[in-house]
Amino acid sequence: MEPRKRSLVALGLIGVCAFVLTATAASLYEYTPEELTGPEQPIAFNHQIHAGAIEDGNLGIQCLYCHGPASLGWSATVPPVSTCLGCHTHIKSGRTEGSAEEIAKIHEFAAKGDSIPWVRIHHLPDYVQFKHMRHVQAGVQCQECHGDVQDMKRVYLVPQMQITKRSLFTPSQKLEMGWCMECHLQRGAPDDCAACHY
Amino acid sequence: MAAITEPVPQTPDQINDDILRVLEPPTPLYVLGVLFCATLVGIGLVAFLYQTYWGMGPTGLTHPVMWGVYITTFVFWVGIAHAGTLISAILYLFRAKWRNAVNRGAESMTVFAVLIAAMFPLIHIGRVYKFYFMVPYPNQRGLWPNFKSPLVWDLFAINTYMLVSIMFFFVGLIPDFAAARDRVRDWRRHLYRVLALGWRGSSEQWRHWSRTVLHLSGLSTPLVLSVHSVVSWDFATSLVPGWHTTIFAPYFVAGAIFSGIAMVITVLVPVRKAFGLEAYLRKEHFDNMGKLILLTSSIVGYAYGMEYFMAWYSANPYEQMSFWFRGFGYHWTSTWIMISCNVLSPLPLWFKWCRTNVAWMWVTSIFINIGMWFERYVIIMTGLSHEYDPAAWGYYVPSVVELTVLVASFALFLTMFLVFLRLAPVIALQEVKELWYEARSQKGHH
Amino acid sequence: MAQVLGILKTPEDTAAALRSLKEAGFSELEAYSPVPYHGIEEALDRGPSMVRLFTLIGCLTGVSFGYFMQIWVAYDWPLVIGGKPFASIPAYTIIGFELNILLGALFTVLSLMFFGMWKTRKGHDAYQPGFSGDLFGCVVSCQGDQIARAQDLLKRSGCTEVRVVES
Amino acid sequence: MPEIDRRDFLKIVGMTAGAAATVACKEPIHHIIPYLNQPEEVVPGIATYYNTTCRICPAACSVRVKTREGRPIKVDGNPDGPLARGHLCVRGELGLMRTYDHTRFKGPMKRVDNADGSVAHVPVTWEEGMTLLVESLRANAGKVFFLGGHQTGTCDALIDQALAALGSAGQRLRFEPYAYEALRSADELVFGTRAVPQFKIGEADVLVAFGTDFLETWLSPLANQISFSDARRDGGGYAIFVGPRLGLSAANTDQWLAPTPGTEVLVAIALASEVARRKGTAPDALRAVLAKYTAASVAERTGIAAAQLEKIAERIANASAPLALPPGVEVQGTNAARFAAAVQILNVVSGAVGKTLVFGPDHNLGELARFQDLSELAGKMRGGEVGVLLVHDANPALTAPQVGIADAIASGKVFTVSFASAPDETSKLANLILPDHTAYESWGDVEPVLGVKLLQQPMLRPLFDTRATVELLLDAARTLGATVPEGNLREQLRAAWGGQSSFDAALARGGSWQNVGATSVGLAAGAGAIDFEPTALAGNSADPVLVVYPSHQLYDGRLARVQALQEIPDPVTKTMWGSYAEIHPETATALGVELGDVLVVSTEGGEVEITAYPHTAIRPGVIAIQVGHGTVPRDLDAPLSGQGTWGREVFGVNAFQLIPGKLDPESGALAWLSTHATVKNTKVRANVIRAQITFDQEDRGFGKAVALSALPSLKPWGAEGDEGGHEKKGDPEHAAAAAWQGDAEHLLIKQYDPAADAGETSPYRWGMSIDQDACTGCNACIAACITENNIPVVGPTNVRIGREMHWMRIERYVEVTDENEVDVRHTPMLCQHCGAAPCESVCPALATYHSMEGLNVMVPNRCIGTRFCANNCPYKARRFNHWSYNWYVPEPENLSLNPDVMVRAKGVMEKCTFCVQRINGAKDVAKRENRIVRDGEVQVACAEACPSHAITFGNLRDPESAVSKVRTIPRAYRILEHLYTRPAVSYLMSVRRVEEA
Repeated sequence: MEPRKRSLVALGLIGVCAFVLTATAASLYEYTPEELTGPEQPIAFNHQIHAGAIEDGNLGIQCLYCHGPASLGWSATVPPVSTCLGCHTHIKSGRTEGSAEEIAKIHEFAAKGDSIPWVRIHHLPDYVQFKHMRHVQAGVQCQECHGDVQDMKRVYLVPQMQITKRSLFTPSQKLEMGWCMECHLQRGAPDDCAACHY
Repeated sequence: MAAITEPVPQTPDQINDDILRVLEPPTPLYVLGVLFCATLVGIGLVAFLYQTYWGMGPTGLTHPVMWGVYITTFVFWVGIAHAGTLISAILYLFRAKWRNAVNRGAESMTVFAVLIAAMFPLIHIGRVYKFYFMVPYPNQRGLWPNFKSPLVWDLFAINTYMLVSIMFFFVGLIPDFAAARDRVRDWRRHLYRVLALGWRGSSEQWRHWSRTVLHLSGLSTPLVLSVHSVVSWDFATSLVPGWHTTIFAPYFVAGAIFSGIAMVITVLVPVRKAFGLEAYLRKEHFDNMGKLILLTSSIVGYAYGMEYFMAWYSANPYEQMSFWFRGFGYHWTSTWIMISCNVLSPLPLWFKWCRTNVAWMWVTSIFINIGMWFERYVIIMTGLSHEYDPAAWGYYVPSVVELTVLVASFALFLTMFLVFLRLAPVIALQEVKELWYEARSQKGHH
Repeated sequence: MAQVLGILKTPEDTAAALRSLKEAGFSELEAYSPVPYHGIEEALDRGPSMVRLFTLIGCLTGVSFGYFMQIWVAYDWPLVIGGKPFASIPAYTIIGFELNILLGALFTVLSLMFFGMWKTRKGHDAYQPGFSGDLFGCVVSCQGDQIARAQDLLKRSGCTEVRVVES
Repeated sequence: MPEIDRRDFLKIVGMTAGAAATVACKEPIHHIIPYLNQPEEVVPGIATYYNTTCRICPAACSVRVKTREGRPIKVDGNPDGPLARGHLCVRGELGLMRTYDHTRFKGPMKRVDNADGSVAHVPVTWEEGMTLLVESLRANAGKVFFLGGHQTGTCDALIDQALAALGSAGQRLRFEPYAYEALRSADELVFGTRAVPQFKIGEADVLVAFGTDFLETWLSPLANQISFSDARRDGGGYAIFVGPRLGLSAANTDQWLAPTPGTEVLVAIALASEVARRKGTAPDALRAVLAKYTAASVAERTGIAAAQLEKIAERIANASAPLALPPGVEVQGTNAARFAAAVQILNVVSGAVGKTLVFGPDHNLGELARFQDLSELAGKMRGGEVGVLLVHDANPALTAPQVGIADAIASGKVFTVSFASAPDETSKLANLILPDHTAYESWGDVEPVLGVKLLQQPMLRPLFDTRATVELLLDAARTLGATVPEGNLREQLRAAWGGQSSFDAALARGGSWQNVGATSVGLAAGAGAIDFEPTALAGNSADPVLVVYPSHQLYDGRLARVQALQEIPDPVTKTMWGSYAEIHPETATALGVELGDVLVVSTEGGEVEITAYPHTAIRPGVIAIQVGHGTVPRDLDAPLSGQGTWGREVFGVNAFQLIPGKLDPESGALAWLSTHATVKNTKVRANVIRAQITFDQEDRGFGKAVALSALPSLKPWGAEGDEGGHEKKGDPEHAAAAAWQGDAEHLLIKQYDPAADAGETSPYRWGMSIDQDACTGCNACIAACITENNIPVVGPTNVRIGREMHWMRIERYVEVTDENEVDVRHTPMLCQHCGAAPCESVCPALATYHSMEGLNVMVPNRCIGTRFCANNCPYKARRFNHWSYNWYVPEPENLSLNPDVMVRAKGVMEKCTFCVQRINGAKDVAKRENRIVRDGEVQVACAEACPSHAITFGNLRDPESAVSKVRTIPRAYRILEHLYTRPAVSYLMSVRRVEEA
């Protein structure tokens, strides 16, 4: 082979290797919360202020105060507008800038009689039957799946990649089956298909 | 062999000329033929996409007949795929020298047929876009296929067969690609240069090559017998009356060889005529293939008889009902087409005149092809129509979509074969030459 | 190093030429032929091909991997299937067999590629296109005065043409 | 399955546009729509149950409705209720689909007559609609007529009040096609009262039904079925059916007499005579008439041998609690009242009165109109005596075409207002359509039986812009200046039910009920003078007799819009989507008719084109057609696109139009059985849509039976010397003989323990047992399964080639027997959850496997659709999604889907899961309480619905569970067990109550 050809081939090989390495690295990259933000919501609800630690000057409201059905029913649910108004009838403005406008939006929705069209973050396919109450009753903390929502200004799906034992070290993403199964196996939860798929 | 008065090639170079002539620029008729077949393939593709979009609704499949034309056609093409390996591997091991002329054509058919066959299970499944659930690859779900399932056996058998026959085919082609490389002067030279993999015909290369061919033959021989056995176990391991029999593996293998040889004849007769290859595809080849057809036809006919006998003799009411239905029920025509084509139509081949009459052989081979398709159709469809539960009996009528895909599979086969004719020598050059030198040296001795 | 090429018409002549060269003490011999010919191989006497060893390795790898994969998978996520044991060895024979064949064939072809193609990729300066047609070639690699001797021997062996190719 | 997003419904409570997915460049954005104000009792994801009343037929059973997030998704019997006892019939199970019907009226409409003569209905606002109504009422004061359905209780009274306020007091008919006029007149003739008494089927040890469809529509069919199964538990009871057709009720009796059609009355009176002679119980007044009709004297005319009648009479005479059921509509001729009187006389002489026939807690049908009244109404309409016709919950254009109401409306003399909530034949003619809520959307109460008052409460907010008719009439009256009670219907009901607290208590319970004491009745004075001579049938006596009979599933056609009911196979013919001309094969041969031939059947009433369906469950010389079919397509005026092609087709024919309008002079009832019909074969072939192509089980041991006399000697499965009916191992002689007869029973059966087929540590192995003797084949289980498991309707084109999706089917096998013994066996067939399941080992993707709890689990989302499992299932219990059936489910029908069960996509297999969602739900509860699931805590949908208690479900690992116990009784057997599939479902043999020779 001519030297020129040889160097071309070498360059090509280096390029391919670089691409593969970059792709692998990118897929394994762990984001920091600062880099992440979820979709824009109809009301800029700030979980940090409501659920953040009291020591940090936040309100420290328990998750189940608003998402109560998580311990009783299948879905954790977004609270009804009436729950918001429970406090915000009196609290018309908060500490952060623009909070008064956002709180006013709740009242607008309530006055119109409309529900708030929140954008969904955690979405499971239809063929998975996920029951919140079983998990809450088993003592799984909300944060184990949802991440530290109490520190989030705007909720996002916390990226989490897991190397699972069962699948020959193929990583699984959050809310994928391998991700669920890893925890199920560690805790001795059912590994029966019909526990979730029916 | 006195009856054979066909021309005999004079020099090895003439062999090159004769056979590589096929690779010359195509005639308009050839182009038209390829276009016609390709159009049919396109129509079949549209039918398949339509079916993929809507689900299996457009097919005629229903409860309880869940397998129909697609699986029939799958088994048919797997059967066709058997001739090539049989001729190239088994007859190679048995040193049946007459095979050399037909083996390239037969091997190419094997490869194309097995490629088409491998498509049919995918066309057939309800969610083709999820076919990878069958494949054992590490995945985040931690799920694996079911290795106890005959369908996974099938997946492995068919793919192994496909890969091994492609390798066998390709290894055999390497010296011929080199010959073509040294002869062809147009753009294809570059193609052949790559495909010949630097083949020079040095004795060192021939040494390894001969050993490789021997080993591939050795590996292919049990493989070819196993593949159709595994396909037959798709049926035999189930408990459907009419499927659940121990005779299925040998019965299917014999049927596969039967249909494979028939397809070789069906395809090579026109090629022989069109390209003037009478000197290479000689009457003794047809004579020998005729004998193979007789043998396998007898085995198949025996199996038919034995199925009915066992149904009667076992006194199993389900089997009895199933076979009664097969012979005289709703789809009786299919059964009788199968019997007349596969058992009756080859009977004249007991006479040498028929075996050495190319036209006769060709017509017989077409009957056999039809008969063997119907054999699989009868087994699948009648077995499923009348199973255990009388309340769940039902009928099956193939739909237009299914028949379109069936026709398209034949068109695809022809397309591939026609393209292959122009790209690679249809008769194995080096093997024919080997024969020539052998014949020459024998002449020299006497 | 130069290569002396003799072109012949028949495999018998080629084998004879090679034998005579060998008797004359030439060791770096090579022959080109359009067909494999036993006599040539015998004359060169190179022993059996390494391909056979790789076939064996491939087959053994295939069959053991086949069984291992199936049994491991059965216990990786144990599910009862049709009332059978998790690992049903008889049912696994088929895939074990198929992988045996597949890897055996793959190793065979790969070893052909290695021994037949890669290792012999050089030193074909004397190659003639006719060797894929009806010509046979007999090549002697030698130096100096041996060249003339080889030419002489080849001519005597019935070569229609004898050439020296410098490499 | 990604196509339909069930989970989104969950979160969207009360709103319809949930999955409003805006397609972004990558993934669709899913919205969560929370409640505005969350109702206190609702926890999303947890079902809430309410009691209400099913109002499909006049039987009005108390039901319990399961609601999720404000949508009712499943109806079952109210376990505390007086009639249903926790069970429900096939109609009731699917009654919700009338509410979710997407082709219902979306709001008020008025009729527009186009210039070209065509008629269309255009939407109007409620203001305009009300104005039109009020104007017409004002203009026709005193000439308002209200044509309604069966109605009792508060709503009934309120309608009367509104009519009175409009000056048209009493101008009202409560019309039902099955109105029991003959029975009421017969009671008047025999007992001097028009009451419809209680027939205590459950206490009768010998039951004689005279063409009575007591399991289909007659009086309270659900209660009848429950008590019928009570009477026949463990081989008890004996039933005889007299009538031309072996219908669903007849198929569950033990003996079938098919006298010459029209002479059934003679059988009744001759039986009375023979019983009276044996027991010496003939009242003096009846002595003369009874002496006239003996078994011998009627033998020739009825075609029933005297000896046979005497044998039956003997049986009745010896019975401790015999009961004869008065004729159903299919044998109701021009002598209907006298025929019913003959049956009541049989009850008198056999001693049933006061014992199994009890007056006092009567069926509350008293105000129901006679058919004659409807004819008179039509006359009045033609005569201009009616100005405004208000039609509510009645469809005379379909069910009474003879009287000409449709013509009268069409003549334009009468301003017709329809309150139908969905399009029907009558609303198609109406000038104004003011749609009512459906029963599950509205308040109401009903008193089906004296003393039983049931409340009806809305289960969901009205889906469309509809208004309660009662409120609307009161409003109209108020607008016209009349004084009517103030307040909405709920307030009216609260007042009528005695104030808030008793109203709330009744709501929680479903109503209030107390026992009404029996009253004694005596023989009426004129009873001896009744003439029992049968009347001749019209038409050419060489022609077959026309028998028109009620539909089990579609009732009178009011349920024809419920596609799931159209798709459930008829229990007798196993046909779907349409009606057929049923004839006996002998008659068919005589007429030169084959299966699928299109016949023209005509009488003086009318003419229909109908497909022939020969089968043996019918008397030769008879042609039978079911009513309820041939109704208007679901899309009335405006065809909706994308609903599949069957939305606009008519299935079957309206058999009502074949009935000539002859009346029974005594009772004013329509004479259903009154004529021969001429049959012409057009030789055109049509498709017969049927689920089963043969009723012969080829001795394959699917439906097994044991003679009553052999029952005591029957050994349980696996016992020493087990012979009777079970496998006959080690008997080569029998094996050889059986083999030559094609009998499957000689095949070897290996013993096994089904409870072993589960994980070693699992406390559960779920299993089921089905009592074929109790199973009537009524299809309630299938209907329950459909609603519970989101089973799609696939439509007639797919069903015709066998693609129905039902997870269970009822196989009907008819055994050829001597005499007229009835041996019809109903074998419910579903996934057997085999311990060694053939389906599992063939699946390449592991989409089906055996769970640690012994379930044969199907994971549709793992399925790739090779369909090998369905091929390899000997029970054929697996169903394949050939299309994306649920893509075609339109709003708001998708709201009826059960969110606990996934909606399957195209290309995947599905099958019975043993209601794994319910098992998991019960385990959730048990787990919280740290115990295992108790027996009876989890009930599969089919077992829950079954009115005959034929299905037992439970844990086989628990030796004390009901299912473990029932499996070991001698009648238990397993189907196809010689295949060694180790099924978890066992069957109990049906019992042939015959005297063995």
